[in-house]
Amino acid sequence: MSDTDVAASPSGGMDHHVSVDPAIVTEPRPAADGGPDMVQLLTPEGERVHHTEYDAIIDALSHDELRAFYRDLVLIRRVDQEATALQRQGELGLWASLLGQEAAQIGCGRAMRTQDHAFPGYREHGIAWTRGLDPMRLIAMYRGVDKGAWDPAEFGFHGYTIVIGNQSLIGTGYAMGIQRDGAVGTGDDQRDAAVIACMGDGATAQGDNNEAFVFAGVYNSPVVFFCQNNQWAISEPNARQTRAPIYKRADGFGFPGIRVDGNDVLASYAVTKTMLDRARSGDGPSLVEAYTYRMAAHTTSDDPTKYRVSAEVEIWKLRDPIARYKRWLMSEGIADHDYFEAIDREADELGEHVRTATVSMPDPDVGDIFDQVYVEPHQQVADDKATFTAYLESFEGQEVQA
Amino acid sequence: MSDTDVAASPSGGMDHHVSVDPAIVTEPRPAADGGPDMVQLLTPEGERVHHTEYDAIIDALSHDELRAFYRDLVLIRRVDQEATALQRQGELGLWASLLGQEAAQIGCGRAMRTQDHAFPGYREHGIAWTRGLDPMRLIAMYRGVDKGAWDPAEFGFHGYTIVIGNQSLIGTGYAMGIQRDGAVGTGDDQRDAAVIACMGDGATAQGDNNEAFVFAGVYNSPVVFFCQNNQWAISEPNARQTRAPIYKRADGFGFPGIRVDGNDVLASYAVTKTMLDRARSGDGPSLVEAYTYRMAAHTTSDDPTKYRVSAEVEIWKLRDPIARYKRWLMSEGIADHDYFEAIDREADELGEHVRTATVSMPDPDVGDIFDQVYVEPHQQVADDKATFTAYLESFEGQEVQA
Amino acid sequence: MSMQKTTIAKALNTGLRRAMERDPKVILQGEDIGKLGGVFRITEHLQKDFGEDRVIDTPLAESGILGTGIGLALRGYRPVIEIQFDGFVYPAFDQIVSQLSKLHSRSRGAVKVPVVVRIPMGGGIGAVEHHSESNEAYFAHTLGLRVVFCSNPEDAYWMIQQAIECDDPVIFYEPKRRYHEKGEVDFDAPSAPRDLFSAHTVREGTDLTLACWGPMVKVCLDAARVAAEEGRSLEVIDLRSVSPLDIDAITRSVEKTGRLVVAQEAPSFVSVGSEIAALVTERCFYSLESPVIRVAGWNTPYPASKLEEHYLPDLDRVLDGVDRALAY
Amino acid sequence: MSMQKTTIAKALNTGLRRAMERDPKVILQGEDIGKLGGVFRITEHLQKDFGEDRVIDTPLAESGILGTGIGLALRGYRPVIEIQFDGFVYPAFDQIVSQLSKLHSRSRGAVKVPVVVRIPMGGGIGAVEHHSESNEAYFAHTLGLRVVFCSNPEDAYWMIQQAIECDDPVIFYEPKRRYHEKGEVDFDAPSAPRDLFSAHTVREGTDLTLACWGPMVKVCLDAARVAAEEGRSLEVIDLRSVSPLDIDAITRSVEKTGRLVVAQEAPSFVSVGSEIAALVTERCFYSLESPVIRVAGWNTPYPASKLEEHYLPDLDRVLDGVDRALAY
Ligand SMILES: Cc1ncc(C[n+]2csc(CCOP(=O)(O)OP(=O)(O)O)c2C)c(N)n1
Ligand SMILES: Cc1ncc(C[n+]2csc(CCOP(=O)(O)OP(=O)(O)O)c2C)c(N)n1
Ligand SMILES: [Mg+2]
Ligand SMILES: [Mg+2]
Repeated sequence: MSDTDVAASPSGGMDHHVSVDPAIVTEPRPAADGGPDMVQLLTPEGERVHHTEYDAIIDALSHDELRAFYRDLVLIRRVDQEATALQRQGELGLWASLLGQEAAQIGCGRAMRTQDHAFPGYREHGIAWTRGLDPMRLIAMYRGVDKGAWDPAEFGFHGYTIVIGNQSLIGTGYAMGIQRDGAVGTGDDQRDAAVIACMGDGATAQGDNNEAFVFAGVYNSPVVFFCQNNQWAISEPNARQTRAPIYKRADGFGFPGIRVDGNDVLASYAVTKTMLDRARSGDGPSLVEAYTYRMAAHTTSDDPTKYRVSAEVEIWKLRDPIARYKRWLMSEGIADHDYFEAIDREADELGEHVRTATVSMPDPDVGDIFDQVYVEPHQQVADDKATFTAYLESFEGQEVQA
Repeated sequence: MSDTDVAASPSGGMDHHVSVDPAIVTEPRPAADGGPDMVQLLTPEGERVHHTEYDAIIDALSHDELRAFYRDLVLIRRVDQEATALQRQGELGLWASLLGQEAAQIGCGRAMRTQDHAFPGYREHGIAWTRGLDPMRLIAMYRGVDKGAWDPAEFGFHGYTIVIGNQSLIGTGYAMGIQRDGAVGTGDDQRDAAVIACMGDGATAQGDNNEAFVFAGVYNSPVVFFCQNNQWAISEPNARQTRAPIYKRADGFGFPGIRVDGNDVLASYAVTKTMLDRARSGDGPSLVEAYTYRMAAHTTSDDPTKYRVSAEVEIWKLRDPIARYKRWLMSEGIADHDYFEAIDREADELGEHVRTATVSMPDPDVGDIFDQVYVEPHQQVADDKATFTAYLESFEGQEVQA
Repeated sequence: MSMQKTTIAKALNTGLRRAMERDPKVILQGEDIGKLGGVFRITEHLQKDFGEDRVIDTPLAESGILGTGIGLALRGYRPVIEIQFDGFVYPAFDQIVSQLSKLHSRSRGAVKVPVVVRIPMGGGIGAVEHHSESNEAYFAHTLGLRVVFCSNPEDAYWMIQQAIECDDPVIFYEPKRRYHEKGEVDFDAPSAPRDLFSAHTVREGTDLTLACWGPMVKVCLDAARVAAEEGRSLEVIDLRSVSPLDIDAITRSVEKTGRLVVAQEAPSFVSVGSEIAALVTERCFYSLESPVIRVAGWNTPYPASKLEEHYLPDLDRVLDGVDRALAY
Repeated sequence: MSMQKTTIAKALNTGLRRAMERDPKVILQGEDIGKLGGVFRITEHLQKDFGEDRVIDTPLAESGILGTGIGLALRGYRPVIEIQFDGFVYPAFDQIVSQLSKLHSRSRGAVKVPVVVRIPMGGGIGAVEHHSESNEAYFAHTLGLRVVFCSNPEDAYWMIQQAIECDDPVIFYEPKRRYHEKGEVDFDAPSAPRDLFSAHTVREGTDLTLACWGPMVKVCLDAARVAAEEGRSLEVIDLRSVSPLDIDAITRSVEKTGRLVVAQEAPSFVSVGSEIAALVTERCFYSLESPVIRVAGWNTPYPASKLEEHYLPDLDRVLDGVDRALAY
């Protein structure tokens, strides 16, 4: 991801080379956010849209569970806001915001079972949250303390992956392992497992992702490719990455593709759950395109005013994932004012915690450079460590030059 | 390609792990050779199948042109047979036979215009032939005299490409160049140009080919992806390379895919011509899947008895591209016995020429190792050449040691 | 414009512009190089001025960028490709090694592939993983390619134009942590001050030779200045090209000084530094008073950014290398 | 079985079989490794005996093979991947360099990726392009990987098993032109005769050290025999592992002989030979009586097969290198 924007000179937002479809700018139409094929269970106004295939899944959720979705959405957004602010204060090297994509990720993550495994990119803070990973682990990576050093086995959530496309193949291989472990199609809910492999819209162009489709298709592996189409790959719109809608890619690889409203937590949950169930029961891979929007800059280094108009962002604000869900919870009487206030307080506390935990995070040990490069000893690394240690010792007691 | 089969111990063809679909073996059904979507203009029995879209293209061909197709088919098959024999005699290092794929290639190649460019793999001897490339240039490569050193600009036929997938992207880039030259959609038949990018069925799994689909789609470039599905990628059948029929891959990248009977020269010609016209006129890329069969081993190093049954080969013999075309030419009175005999004589002469030209081909100069590594001088290559020259001179007059 | 103080970033931008003005066949390809002007703004305004056909925002697929770039070159274009960061060139490795580097010799000279691959390289900017690598060893080992580094605005301005004019494929490294360092450039000079593939002695000295390239040139010049205060005269050579390697320039200096320290950001193991050590020892066996000392990134993956100051060879480590060489 | 004369190919096949029998997590992936047994038949009969789940014919996509192999390793498997020929590993380069080599350190030890990548390497078999390369320099420069070569049946049998048991990723090179050379293997020995990463002195001598690996070991042994007839005593070291490099073994020998020739098929420029020359010169500066001489493939792409005899270092070129070293 772009983590440097050194020459960025904010151009004020609106110059002559804007790329947004003028039709969208002048006249916001609800259908324009994904077309007729998009599964939407909750309109931007917070009204439930009924769907024969998915209603039962939503109906099966308890009010506690439905409220918990809300809590997830709000808390992860708060973490994201704090991290963005901390980066601006120089406490983080970089941050990739998930603003606007909370529903896609929380819906997806909550559809997973304990034994499932997610293979994220670098923006999957919401999925990480649902897997029980302390957000401070993500922040540690973006602070430059480590490279994302949690144990994937502990969380069913693998390391953040920066090189676009790599994780889809790795996730597919993991799913091949699940098959070999006999953990597919047994009917045992505690045993059958599946993989979520994440990618962005831009990432669909990368060879690795298409090879992942090939392998998953050929081996009928239990993997759900979860593509968050946030409309942009840094400065490039979808049209620069694919000529056809993303969800249509799957068919030619022999498995189903489906587009879901990524700003609708219920739809994201129901569709992902359906596809995960399918995978676990042995029916193979699928591609879920969560149609959403990157409300923030690509990363804290990016300056989106260079390439997109604020009118586009304004339209998507009307489709905010949290606002619509809150409206629905209220209108259904599932949560009330007190509940929302309690969550806001929890968010404040979490934000406070993130701030203090970040600034008090200890720096890593220089030994980290050399240790764990290999499992077993390696002569050249050992030699370098010895050289470096001796070099450091040579300064002891004396002031560092220059 | 596999050019070594050092441990090959022919197992006699039929062992317990054969992979062919038993249904195909026991009961050959015409439909099994490509399904209802396959465009076929000539049945294996040599009967014309009428097709509203393509009849006009065939009707526009003169008898001379139709006879020339036959000549192409027979002559390139003869070159192929001679090369295979020469390899067995130790005159070539390797040969990749096109046996069975003549119609796919001749149809494709003859659909091209002078200004079009083909980007082949390593088995496109038929296309090379239609571009006027002396088959001895191909043989020189497989003899190890050079690496395929013809000038692509002279023939509109680029170098043989061994690393699977590489040429599709290069061909797509070339097509992007055609666009920038303003040689698309002008309506000028001498100017508008397109690219043929070749791939095998196995090659469709490779990331590069899928990226080529992405780029060609996004830029609407004038390239026809010509996939010869000869059912096998060395020992692996289609099912190991893709879960869906190959021609269906295109749709998800935003352009049309079509399956054609690759053993039917008329169909291959008509479909490729349609797609090339489309590309030249600015309507963008397409994927043609020529459904055919690799009648020979993968290369002269391969032993197909290890992985496929001869019954399968027998079925495909009944679909021979030359036999059916000959039958049709005869039944239509387009060519007679004398014509066929004359072609056979020409084939004999060509075969004789290939044999003598091969054995009398001069060995390359050692300078070839160093020359033309770079266009401009390079210190380290120059140093090596000087060292080697001095080394060689040190032996002059004395007998070589050991 | 005449003599002007400018940054490496701006010099590159101007150099690209000049090349595009001069030759309509020069086109740019890369991720986000259009409206955004690239994540480092090296191509800023060029799409606006030269159009989308010549400044091409590509899909997110590096093999695709390289492969189509090669195809464009075969059609007569001169593509200049931007790889967004050093660590993202690997998906294109196959096209570079199997095609770009070999097409000219494969065709026995029938085709040329004058593609320039621009790679912002190296560490020191506090980035996340894959954004701080020095991977020149891979490309230097790949014969058929040329590999150069600019280290200052003047070279940046001229070298990018020379690379574009070169008929061979060139891997063009830009030291990203130096993008905003300034220097004088005579934009109106009639021609480049030096050959693209020759080393440049940027400071003369007599006691020891420091060979370096890209971002390490500044570090070595600083080290030489500090050493001078201690009475040591170091000669600093900016290699500029690591393939071809201007071995004669290095040898001449070592014949004079008797000692050589090579400083690079890349890990030392099987690196350009190894090659220089091997070649110089072969050629100056009797004049070397100490073995060639390599000061390099450690033989580990590039660490998390909080540790990069301990990973990158800095002034102190270069001086330590100088001490070690002089101790013989 | 006990002591048996066998080929490298058969020894590898048996070694793979043993590893698969011992550990059900060992699985094989590659193109055509199933019914065909691989184009070199190294995996012959293994799919029949261990099933399609453990001997996996993969789609034709090397990045896919590596990427899924890494995923399988994360799930607890020990994948052994066959790359069909040296020149086809590049599409997988990104997965190898960005993931395979770095996952263990990235996760600070939380994950291990014990993947073995088998690559039939080198020239001499009269093949077409891309089938004769020696690309170990790329992987040796990639810290986080281990890179080993077998050169004889005994090592082939044991080293493949040791590589599979190793918890780090291992690039396992097999000298394809030696697949059918024979040697004695004690299939019943209780354990491997030597550590996977240690060099092996295959001939003792006093006048000069020859360091080599893979296919060059035989050439060097032959050269030492011829030299002996002329009264020159050469010590031959089969390095076996080029990362890590058993530098102590080489240094010990050079301290004794005073001279070193490194022989490799790969081009010399920025290669393992360069590293050995650099390291040995650093460590044996006062005992070296001549610079380290490298006898290597020329610094060009591998030529058309009719020319390969002039490209590959043969006995005469090794002896020429010996002469040059002894002339100092
Ligand atoms: C192989 C590779 N090339 C380039 C990059 C630089 N980069 C980081 S993020 C990004 C855009 C990704 O867009 P998308 O896949 O849509 O994901 P998003 O950032 O929108 O979530 C690019 C080009 C990279 N990380 N990896
Ligand atoms: C990148 C790469 N991997 C592996 C190979 C080895 N190889 C050569 S041909 C081949 C099978 C190709 O099958 P397909 O694409 O169907 O073409 P066909 O040979 O059937 O014409 C393989 C695996 C190669 N040439 N390139
Ligand atoms: Mg995106
Ligand atoms: Mg095939």
